[in-house]
Amino acid sequence: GTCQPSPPAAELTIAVNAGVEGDALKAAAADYERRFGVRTQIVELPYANLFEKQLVDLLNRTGAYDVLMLDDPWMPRYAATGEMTPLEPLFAQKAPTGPDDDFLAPCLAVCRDPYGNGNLYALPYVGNSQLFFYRQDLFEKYGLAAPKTWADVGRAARAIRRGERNVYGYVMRAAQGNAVVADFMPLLWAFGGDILDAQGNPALDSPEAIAALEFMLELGRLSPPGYASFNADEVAAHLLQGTAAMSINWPAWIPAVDDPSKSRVVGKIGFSAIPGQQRAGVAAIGNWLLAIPRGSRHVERAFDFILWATSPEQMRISAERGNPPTRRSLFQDPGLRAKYRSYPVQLHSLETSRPRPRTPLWNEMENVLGVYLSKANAGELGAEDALRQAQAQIAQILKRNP
Amino acid sequence: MRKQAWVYLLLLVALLPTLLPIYWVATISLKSVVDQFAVPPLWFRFAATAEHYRDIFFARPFGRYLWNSMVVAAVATLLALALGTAAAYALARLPMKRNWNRHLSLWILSTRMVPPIVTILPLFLLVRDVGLLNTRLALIVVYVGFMLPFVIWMMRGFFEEVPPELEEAALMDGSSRLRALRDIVLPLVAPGLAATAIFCLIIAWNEFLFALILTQTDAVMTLPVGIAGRVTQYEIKWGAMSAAGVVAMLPVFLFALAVQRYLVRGLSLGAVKG
Amino acid sequence: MAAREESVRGELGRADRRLALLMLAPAVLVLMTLSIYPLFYSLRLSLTTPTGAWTADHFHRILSDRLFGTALLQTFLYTAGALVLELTLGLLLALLLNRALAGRNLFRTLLLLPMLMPPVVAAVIWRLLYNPSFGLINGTLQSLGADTSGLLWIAGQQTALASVILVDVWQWTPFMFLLLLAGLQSLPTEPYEAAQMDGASRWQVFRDITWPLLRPTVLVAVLLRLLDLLRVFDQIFILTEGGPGFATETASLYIYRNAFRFVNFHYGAALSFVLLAITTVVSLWLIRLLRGRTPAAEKS
Amino acid sequence: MEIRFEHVTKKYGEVVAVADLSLAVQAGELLVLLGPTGCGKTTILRMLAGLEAVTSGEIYLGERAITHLSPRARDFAMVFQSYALYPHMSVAENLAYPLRVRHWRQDQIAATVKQVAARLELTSLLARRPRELSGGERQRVALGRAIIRNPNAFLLDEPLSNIDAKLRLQMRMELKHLQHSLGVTMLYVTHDQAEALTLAHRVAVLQKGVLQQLGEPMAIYHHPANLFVAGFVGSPPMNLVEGSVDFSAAAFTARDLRVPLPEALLTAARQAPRVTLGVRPEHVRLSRQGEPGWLAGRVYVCEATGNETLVSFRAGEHRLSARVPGTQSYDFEEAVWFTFDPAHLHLFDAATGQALP
Amino acid sequence: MEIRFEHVTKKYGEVVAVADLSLAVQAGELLVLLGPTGCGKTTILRMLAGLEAVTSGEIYLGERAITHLSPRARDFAMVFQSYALYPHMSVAENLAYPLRVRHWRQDQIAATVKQVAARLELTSLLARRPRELSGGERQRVALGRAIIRNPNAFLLDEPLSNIDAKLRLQMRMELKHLQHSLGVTMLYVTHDQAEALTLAHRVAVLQKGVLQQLGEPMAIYHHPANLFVAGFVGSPPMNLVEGSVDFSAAAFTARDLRVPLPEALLTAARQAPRVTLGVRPEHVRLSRQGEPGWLAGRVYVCEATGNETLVSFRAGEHRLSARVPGTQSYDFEEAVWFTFDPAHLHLFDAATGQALP
Ligand SMILES: Nc1ncnc2c1ncn2[C@@H]1O[C@H](COP(=O)(O)OP(=O)(O)OP(=O)(O)O)[C@@H](O)[C@H]1O
Ligand SMILES: Nc1ncnc2c1ncn2[C@@H]1O[C@H](COP(=O)(O)OP(=O)(O)OP(=O)(O)O)[C@@H](O)[C@H]1O
Ligand SMILES: [Mg+2]
Ligand SMILES: [Mg+2]
Repeated sequence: GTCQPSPPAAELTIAVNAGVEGDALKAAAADYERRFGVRTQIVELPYANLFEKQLVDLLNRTGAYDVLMLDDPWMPRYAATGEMTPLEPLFAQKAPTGPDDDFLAPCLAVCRDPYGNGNLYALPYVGNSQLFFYRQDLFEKYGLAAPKTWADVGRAARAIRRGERNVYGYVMRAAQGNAVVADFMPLLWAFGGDILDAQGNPALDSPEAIAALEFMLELGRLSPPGYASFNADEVAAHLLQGTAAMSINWPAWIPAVDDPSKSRVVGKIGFSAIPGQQRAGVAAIGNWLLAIPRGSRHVERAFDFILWATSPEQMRISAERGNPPTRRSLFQDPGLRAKYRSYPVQLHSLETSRPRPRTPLWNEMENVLGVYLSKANAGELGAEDALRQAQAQIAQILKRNP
Repeated sequence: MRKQAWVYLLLLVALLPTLLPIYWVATISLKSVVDQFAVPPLWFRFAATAEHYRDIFFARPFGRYLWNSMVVAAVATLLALALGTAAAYALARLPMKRNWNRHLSLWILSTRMVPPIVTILPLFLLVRDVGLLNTRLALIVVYVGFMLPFVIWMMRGFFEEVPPELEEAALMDGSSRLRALRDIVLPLVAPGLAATAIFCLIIAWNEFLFALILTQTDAVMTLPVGIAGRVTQYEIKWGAMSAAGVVAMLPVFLFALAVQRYLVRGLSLGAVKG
Repeated sequence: MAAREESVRGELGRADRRLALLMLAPAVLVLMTLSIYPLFYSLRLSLTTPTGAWTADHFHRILSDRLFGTALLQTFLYTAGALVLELTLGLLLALLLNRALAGRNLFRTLLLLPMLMPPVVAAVIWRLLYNPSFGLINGTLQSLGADTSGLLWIAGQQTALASVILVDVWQWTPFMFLLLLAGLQSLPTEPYEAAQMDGASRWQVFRDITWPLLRPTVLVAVLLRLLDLLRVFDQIFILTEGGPGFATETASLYIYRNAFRFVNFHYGAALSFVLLAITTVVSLWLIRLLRGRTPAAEKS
Repeated sequence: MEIRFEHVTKKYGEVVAVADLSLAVQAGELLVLLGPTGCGKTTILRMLAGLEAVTSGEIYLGERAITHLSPRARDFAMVFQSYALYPHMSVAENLAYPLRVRHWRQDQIAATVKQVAARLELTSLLARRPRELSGGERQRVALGRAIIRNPNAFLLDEPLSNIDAKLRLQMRMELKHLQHSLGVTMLYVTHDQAEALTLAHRVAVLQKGVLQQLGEPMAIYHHPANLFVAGFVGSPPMNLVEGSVDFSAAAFTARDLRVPLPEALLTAARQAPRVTLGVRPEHVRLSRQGEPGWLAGRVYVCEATGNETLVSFRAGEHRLSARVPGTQSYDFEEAVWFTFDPAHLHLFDAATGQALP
Repeated sequence: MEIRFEHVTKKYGEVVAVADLSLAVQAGELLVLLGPTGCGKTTILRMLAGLEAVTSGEIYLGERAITHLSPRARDFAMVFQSYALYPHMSVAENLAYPLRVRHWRQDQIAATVKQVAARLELTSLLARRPRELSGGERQRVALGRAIIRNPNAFLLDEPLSNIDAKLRLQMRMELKHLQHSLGVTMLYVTHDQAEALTLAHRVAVLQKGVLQQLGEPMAIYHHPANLFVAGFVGSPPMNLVEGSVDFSAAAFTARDLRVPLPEALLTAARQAPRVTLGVRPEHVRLSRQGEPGWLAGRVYVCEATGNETLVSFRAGEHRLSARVPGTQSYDFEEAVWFTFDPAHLHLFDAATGQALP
């Protein structure tokens, strides 16, 4: 048949982020289907468009998806639509205790809106938080210790750059948008700045923030040419090809570094928590959550599924595939620790991680900030100007949406 | 003959940058991940692997995407050609009062000026309300909308190139106007139709934005969306991406080859005279 | 009963008027629903607040939206740059292939290939080619001994726009080439021989005969490209997301962001009407040119 | 069947292409519409065919008004100036088309095509495409497509004007013979007066959409109804000189020209103050030595076609032409003497252009 | 300057368009290339113009070999059959173009254009575009574009074949006069023998790329060198009947035809076993009552042009034509008697086609 509506919709349709997380959930879904005879269908969507797609579907209650996999910064915006199913009532019937306390607190916190204590709209599936990657072999070669502060990072980077012909000291994601902001946040925090102050007013023109950006630019000078357009893939490429010595990365890359089919630096890369400076180093949390839109016609089923998918057994499987768990027990699980030498560090960084600002306006702010950070990294603006302008724009955004 | 030498030289110069990226896509689709970024680049000597093709066809529903793209592109093109040809004929041959033909064709062209961004949301709602969300039919209709202005403009030109006497002769020979259209005019503009069809196919085959917004499940997603899916948050699945790219180019290329005789001859029938 | 007054020229009989309607209706209906309805819908959006109250604020806001201004400007630079290059190259190729030549069809078909590559793939691949470190381009340049340290392509504030334009040129020059070649082949041959007899040089022949006669074709090709260029989206979206530092942000991108990323459909709609207005003006101007004396249409 | 135009007018916006035309074509007649370009010939034909709507007036086929019927319903056959052969069909298919649309049986069609092809000597060409034919051959195919069915009438629009001189002469003969032997009604459009005169049973001369004269060829040639017809028919055309009549001297006078007139013309001339004198080239006598009463002229151009020689010469301000035997010939600018044959003089009212009497 | 073709041959693949042509055009001469379509006329002209490469042989302009020069280096002016006016330029611009590419000063150009336009009566049309002109007007513009500079020679390819009969006659005269008054060398291509005879100083008759006869018009008309020329020149063409000579009866005999021959022809005929008898239509006498020795025929078609009547009739298996005074006229199938004027008979060797003697 050419173009009748698609074959009878699967009983559970799950919109996931194309990539490792999606693959994992896909496997889980297949398993779920086999066990409980519930037909499931996974829809992979490119990360670049996942947000729009899910949001449009939410806003219009198309009911196309029963389960959404979302990046945690989006939670406030999604919740603001009022189209998300609160999970507590469902828990009330199934597991009165609510989500068990094996889940790490920061991971559950981002599932609530307002942050921390609001309604529970999702369960954390993948426990991403930023991690610091560095070339142990080179550090030893130049007698350097694992960096504790960004100052150390700078020093080490210079040393390595001096010593190695075609290894750059550092590499980062500075492509306009989500990427550059994500890599800037740890610096900002470490230097004692933040985007919004306690009163929720923009604070980007603070000396701390400026210092942070100044330093980012300095790192930029130690990074490969063109880093201003780098996204995760270029950063990883540099790491795995062994042409860059340090970088902040999402754990998603950890399996790759020791995989000979992908990496030329097997076993040479070490992992550590985000370096500090004025303050202790803090990683940005970037969890992948599972939630249920109101539009879903199978809320019960969907809830059952996400419970099941975030259960220890299933999450272990997902962890085996390289997705960081959101449960303490799994981080401490010997089997997994044996497989992933980075787990202790990951657990620590996740526990100490911070979320990006919890506001429905985050995308807009992130975009503006991204533009000006990118301008700075591309050398069009100085650190101060960049941040002042970003500040002004964000102030406007806030003014527009009181 | 020596005069031709430099022509060939220039052509080669033009071909190199044209084909190189395509060649590169092809090689990457056959390279294992480590080789993809090797510096200096591996031109020819690398261990070829089919893993990426295996990946897109077995691990992922690219077969499905391909099929959807084919159905959507083909049906949309056919529809657009049918509707467009009819309209174009009327505009070219049936002069209405007060210059309506000209106004109409202008308006029709103007619909192409509307940025998709303007229309995509309303269309989404429209499609949803008529319950066509997440169907190939929705895409087909939208694409027909994209193609129509193009088809109408091209075909109008072709029709105007056909001497009216031929049609009149057919009328005198006792055929109705529609019969004359079928027996005389259409065969004559066939090359033009072929040329137009190619462009329509390309439009539908490569369209991304609407395919993204109007489809929700693999059952109806088309290639470009599927391909975009290989650009993940952390990495670009270069191999899968390229493999998909190659797969995507092949059908259109074959069609282009099939009708390439007509391509230029068709267009030079005079449609492009505006 | 017998149809009445079928005439191919001159004014229409009743039967033909009915036929004209019949043949036009479907296409017009489709276009109506697909363009008019959304147009008015967005128009309402652009003039209302999320709560549905009427307002002109969105348009006010545009006036002070410097980013959008930049985006528009860049859209024009992009369009102009791409058009000029595509036209020039397309014309050169067309002239080159507009002669008896062994393997001419092969060349023609090969030259078409880029057009067939999905923009998504094209964009990603070029991103790879442009990569200053692993990229094929710099890689090759280096192996040729060139110093590419300064060559950042899409990463360079200055080079980024040019680089994305280059991708468009790569992908769409074939389109121009095809149309222009067709145009050339449909030109009459006599004027050329006449010009030779009148003693014109190769250049004079091109300047005085080929170009003027080809003008209408050129205008059509340019128009068709223009409409697509003014609303370029997916390539850039994947290639640079508008970066670095907004250097490649185009109107469509910016509108898309506002509408879908920031979920402000109302403002998005307002923005897109500005774009629409400009597009319309430009293309109407072009069409006037096109309607103005079109030599190739003159049968002499 | 008889075809009748009754007060037919055709306007294109402001342009009046055909003005109040009333004309009857008898069954079996070959009537030629003759006139310069733009005089409305084609329009008349197309209105009759049903390809062009009539602005006002009626067209009858026998007793039946066909003004508003579709071409199909009128059932005429037409031969176009450009032949309008179907380029994508072979000669055979072209011939067969009128029968195909009438849903004839395949074998019947084949038979008929064969027969017509034989008649027009197209048998060897049946498989060819139009573009592979010479002008004459195309012309025959177009003709064949018309005669393959027997329509109410044949309409031909300058069918010979696109083929070369030699062939034209031959095809002209064939056409005339064909029409006679088929005995069909034929409406034939041309701007070539020679063609008109040689082919027609009757000629209708048109100018600016207005019928000027309708009559048998020789009537038109020897008794043109007005100046236009006189000037248009005949090649080279009739010499026309404007002047006045000097009744005292019983002669026509114009600047440096003086021609004695016979009695009949003198009486006729009484009605008109200014007149135009007309005389056909074959009635101009020309020689190197003048005789008494002859006038002087100077050769402009002299053209010998072999069996006759056309001399164009100047007499004062007038440019005249004479047709003399092929044996004679003159040089550029040579001085000559000439006189008019009094038996073949024509007079026209210079004001109205009407012939006198 | 004199133009000379020496053993010029042109092949298109297998097709031999022009075979070993040797021909000289004297300075100031108007030479016409005459022949049926496809005989190579245009090819010859284009080779001379430099638009077509020569396969073998040389072309000279005066003493200079120009075989391999570019068109602009040869500096000829050409008038194309299709006129090839520049559709996007006004008449003035069309005329000015040859001067513009020669970088003349604006005011000079303007002046020259004005003057040429005046000469060709184009002044009122200068602002128009080609498509707004009538055939004749276009023709004059094309001509003007040629004469605006003084090239080494004018090459005209059927310049009159696209304009209507009446205008053609007039333009023919003008052209002849113009060439005479300018005194330029002119190479003129046509397939219309009447045009050739009336225009040319000398005519070169071609067939299948081979030169058949070169000579003055009347020589060609009255003494055709072979059957082809005899059959091609003259309209209607010479009657040709194949048969043999019965010397005993001193007569030419063919199936149902018997014509006494004068002494001269008899002697000439001795060389050839089979001969073809030729007689021009004007030398055929025709009447309703036969006289002794006359032959019987039956009218096929009778065409009256006014001043003369062309009768085509059958005599047994032969188809003959006669030119009779315009006063006579015959019916279809009417029985007639005819005879040939013995003073104007031609004999050709049926085998070689050559004239005897
Ligand atoms: N479709 C039309 N629109 C406007 N005017 C027209 C149209 N067709 C013909 N005319 C005008 O009507 C008049 C008669 O045209 P028509 O073609 O009948 O002349 P004609 O005698 O056939 O000339 P020709 O001998 O060149 O064919 C002309 O003045 C012409 O300009
Ligand atoms: N470009 C060509 N390629 C192949 N054959 C050609 C070409 N041009 C001419 N010919 C052949 O050469 C011969 C002479 O052609 P040419 O045009 O000179 O004839 P012509 O005398 O001009 O005929 P016409 O009177 O129709 O113009 C013809 O047989 C023609 O088929
Ligand atoms: Mg006409
Ligand atoms: Mg020719």
